[in-house]
Amino acid sequence: MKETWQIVLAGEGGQGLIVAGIILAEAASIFEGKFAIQTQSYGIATRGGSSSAEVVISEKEIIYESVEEPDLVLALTTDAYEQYAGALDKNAVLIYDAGLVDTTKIEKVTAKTYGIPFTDLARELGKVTVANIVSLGTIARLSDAVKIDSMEKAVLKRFGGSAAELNKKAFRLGIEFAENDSMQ
Amino acid sequence: MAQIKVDLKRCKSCGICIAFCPKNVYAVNKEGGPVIAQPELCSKCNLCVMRCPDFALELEV
Amino acid sequence: MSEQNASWKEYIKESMLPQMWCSGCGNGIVLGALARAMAKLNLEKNKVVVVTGIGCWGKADDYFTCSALHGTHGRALAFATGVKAANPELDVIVLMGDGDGVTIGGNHLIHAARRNIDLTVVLLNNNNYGMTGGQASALTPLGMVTSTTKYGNPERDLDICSLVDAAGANYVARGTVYHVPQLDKLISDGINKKGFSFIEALSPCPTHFGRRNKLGDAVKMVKTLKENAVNVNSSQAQEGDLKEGSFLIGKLAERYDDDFNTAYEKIRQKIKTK
Amino acid sequence: MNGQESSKVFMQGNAAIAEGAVAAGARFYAGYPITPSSEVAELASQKMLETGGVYVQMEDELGSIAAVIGAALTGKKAFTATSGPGFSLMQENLGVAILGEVPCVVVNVQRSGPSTGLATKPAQADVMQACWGRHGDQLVIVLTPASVQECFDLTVTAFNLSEQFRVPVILLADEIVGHMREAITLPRPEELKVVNRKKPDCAAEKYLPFSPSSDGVPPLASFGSDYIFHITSSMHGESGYSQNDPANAGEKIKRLFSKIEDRLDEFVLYKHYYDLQEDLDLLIITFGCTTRPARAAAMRVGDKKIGVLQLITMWPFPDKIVAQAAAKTRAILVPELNLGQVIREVERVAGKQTPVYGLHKSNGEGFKPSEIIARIEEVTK
Repeated sequence: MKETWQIVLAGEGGQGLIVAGIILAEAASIFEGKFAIQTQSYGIATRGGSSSAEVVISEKEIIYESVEEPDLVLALTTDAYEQYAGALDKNAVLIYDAGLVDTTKIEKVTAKTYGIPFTDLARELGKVTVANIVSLGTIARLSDAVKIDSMEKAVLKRFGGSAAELNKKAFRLGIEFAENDSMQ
Repeated sequence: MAQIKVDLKRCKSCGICIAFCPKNVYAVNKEGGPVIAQPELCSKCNLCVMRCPDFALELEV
Repeated sequence: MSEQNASWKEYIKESMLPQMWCSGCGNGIVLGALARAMAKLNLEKNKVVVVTGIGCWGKADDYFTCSALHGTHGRALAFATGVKAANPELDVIVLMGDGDGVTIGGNHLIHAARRNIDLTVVLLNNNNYGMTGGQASALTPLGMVTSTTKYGNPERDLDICSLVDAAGANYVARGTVYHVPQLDKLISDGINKKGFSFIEALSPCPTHFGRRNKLGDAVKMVKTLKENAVNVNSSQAQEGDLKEGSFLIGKLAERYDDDFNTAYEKIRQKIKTK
Repeated sequence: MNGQESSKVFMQGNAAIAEGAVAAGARFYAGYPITPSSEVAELASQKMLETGGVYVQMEDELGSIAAVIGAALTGKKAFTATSGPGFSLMQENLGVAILGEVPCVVVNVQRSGPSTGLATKPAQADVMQACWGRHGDQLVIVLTPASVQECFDLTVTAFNLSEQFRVPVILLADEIVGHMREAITLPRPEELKVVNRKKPDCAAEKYLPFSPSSDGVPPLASFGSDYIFHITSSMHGESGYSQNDPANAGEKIKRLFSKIEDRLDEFVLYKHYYDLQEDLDLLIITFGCTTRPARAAAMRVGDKKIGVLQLITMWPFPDKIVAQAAAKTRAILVPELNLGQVIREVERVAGKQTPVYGLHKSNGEGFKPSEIIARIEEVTK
């Protein structure tokens, strides 16, 4: 088990990356008692334009708040994929949206890579905006940064009430696809 | 008869009381301020008191 | 009348008299009108806050016996908004000149009217910046001479009452220092009215505006106000038969919309009952 | 929260500022939203309704600070939050609060400038403006948070100092700290030290709003109470009425300084991430968002004794603390997200015998530990 996880959720404004980052960090800090910090980078527009959330999760106090060498990257746009894919080492995990990302430009990727069509899956669930929650399921399954159980609690804390069922479904779907994908 | 008191320490001799008195109660002193020339004509309308910017007039009834 | 004379003195700090303004300046007349309005309404002195900005009229707070906040140029309404929003029990009376309230502070005026915050503004319009030497303001008419428009003002002035009406004030009125019994009433009605109340008081500045434009002395300037004023209820006003240079006086607009604090409390009640 | 225990919550720096304000007793907010401080306004708009307070969204920042001052004089604890462009607009009326001795809190979540600049990016270039931004001789208190916990804690402190000294207190945060999220501990109400302004106890007609008590701070009544009083932006005497007498003006301005400076030792806040008795190879002096990367850098450089001193009370500048620390190090490094503001103060205090090096960045990005390490290597060669 890694002591510290440095995670980047990258894509564009409107994809819910910052919310996903908050859920991830909250799962770690509130539901597991770890240390976690979430930071973000965003442009001037709420939708469109690059957007990313960074989450550092650790067993011990986090001194520097930002990601220096990512252990896990979620890329929801081609731009985000191209920014990180080539630079990650073989121990890192790269997860991208297989329905949105064009991977052809980056020839050599050494990280453990998983392509899952988060946005298409979300669309099938009836709401494209839950793609971020699908991806959280995948992240929970493919890393030990947080336990699946804590992440689910954090998802439901944020999206309770009428939205709970859909988000739970989205989360579970992300886990399921991660399992299938890792078995391939 | 109305008693009009003029506080000359406050009066700045603008002449408004004199000019707009409907009954010509006032005459002009040498500074341009009011002199109560015909108090018997005063109708106690109080307009001079109200229009005095300097709180220099008082009407005692 | 005599009873009133006795009680307006409660609101004027006589130890500060004579007041500081020039001979024939109308400020003192409006000051008296306001004090009589306060007396008529029997306002509790410790519940009144007079808020002023900068300018000749901005010094008016010195002469009242109630609490006062003398702020910065153009911002009196913003200070007053904080006072009233934080303590709705207070009667907050805002005194601004045309330079202060309309020119530098015009944006606050629009938004205070739109917000309909329960303040009473007595805006003294003497058509120029009196205190600093008679420069042009947003209420200096086109072509008039001031110390910054020596060859005539290239800009038009503003019908400030129409603007405040358009912005949604609950009460808008105009008076003059000649029509002083009416001015008393307009001010006391304004204080009494919940929501944003705005009274424009036309007043001579013989020292600067009058002298530069050869408008005569204070008496002549007050006469001009008398001659050009048309009561809003007169047949002349009803028929819209206004000569150039004349203007309407009286209550120009009235609404019954919720003031800011009432609207805010309604929202608070809504979330409480949820 | 169950009200019994202090609780751990995950929140943003800006949210912690709003929460801190409410915990300190703030019941009035007037503001104009601006990135990257808007979350403070958003949360305040909700919290004020819920706690019996009032939120007014003003037409601009000139009006925001004016409304805050007006509200503060009715006895409410009042605050506003902004960023560089809005902070510039507040300067004139901050002067009213200083001269009129009106307690209030102004939060500036700094962003990259000048002007509209990089509106969503961090900077620390408003330090000089926070300390010196008004015209005229004046003194304010400036506090700088470096973590979400400090955002909460120092907002409470800001209100406390403001109430104690009848002075506006500026919480000078930055985009990094304001937007960062982490878990913090919210104290139970009874654990929290809350200071309220001193009120007059004399007869109403005897009250002079600017007559100082022995601590140099005059008691402050509220509009609407039995006390009737004047507050003016003009120079004034103890009665609150304007006064032109030079002797009075000189005394008043001096008191505005001395009421705070005389007690600086009691409230100067800082953190040291080293043993103060130790002799250092290098002391890194940080504030706000430079603290964390500097600490990370200091930990990673193994072969040198490096200390990190985090300034929290930024103004009045903590001369004594910095001078003491400067005496026990071979050199000082001041990293800051500007081209050199705090370093000038450090140089002034450190004296000629201790070299002071800067590390300055003004491109809208925060420091990475690696950049600070590279500078450490350079200056300790």
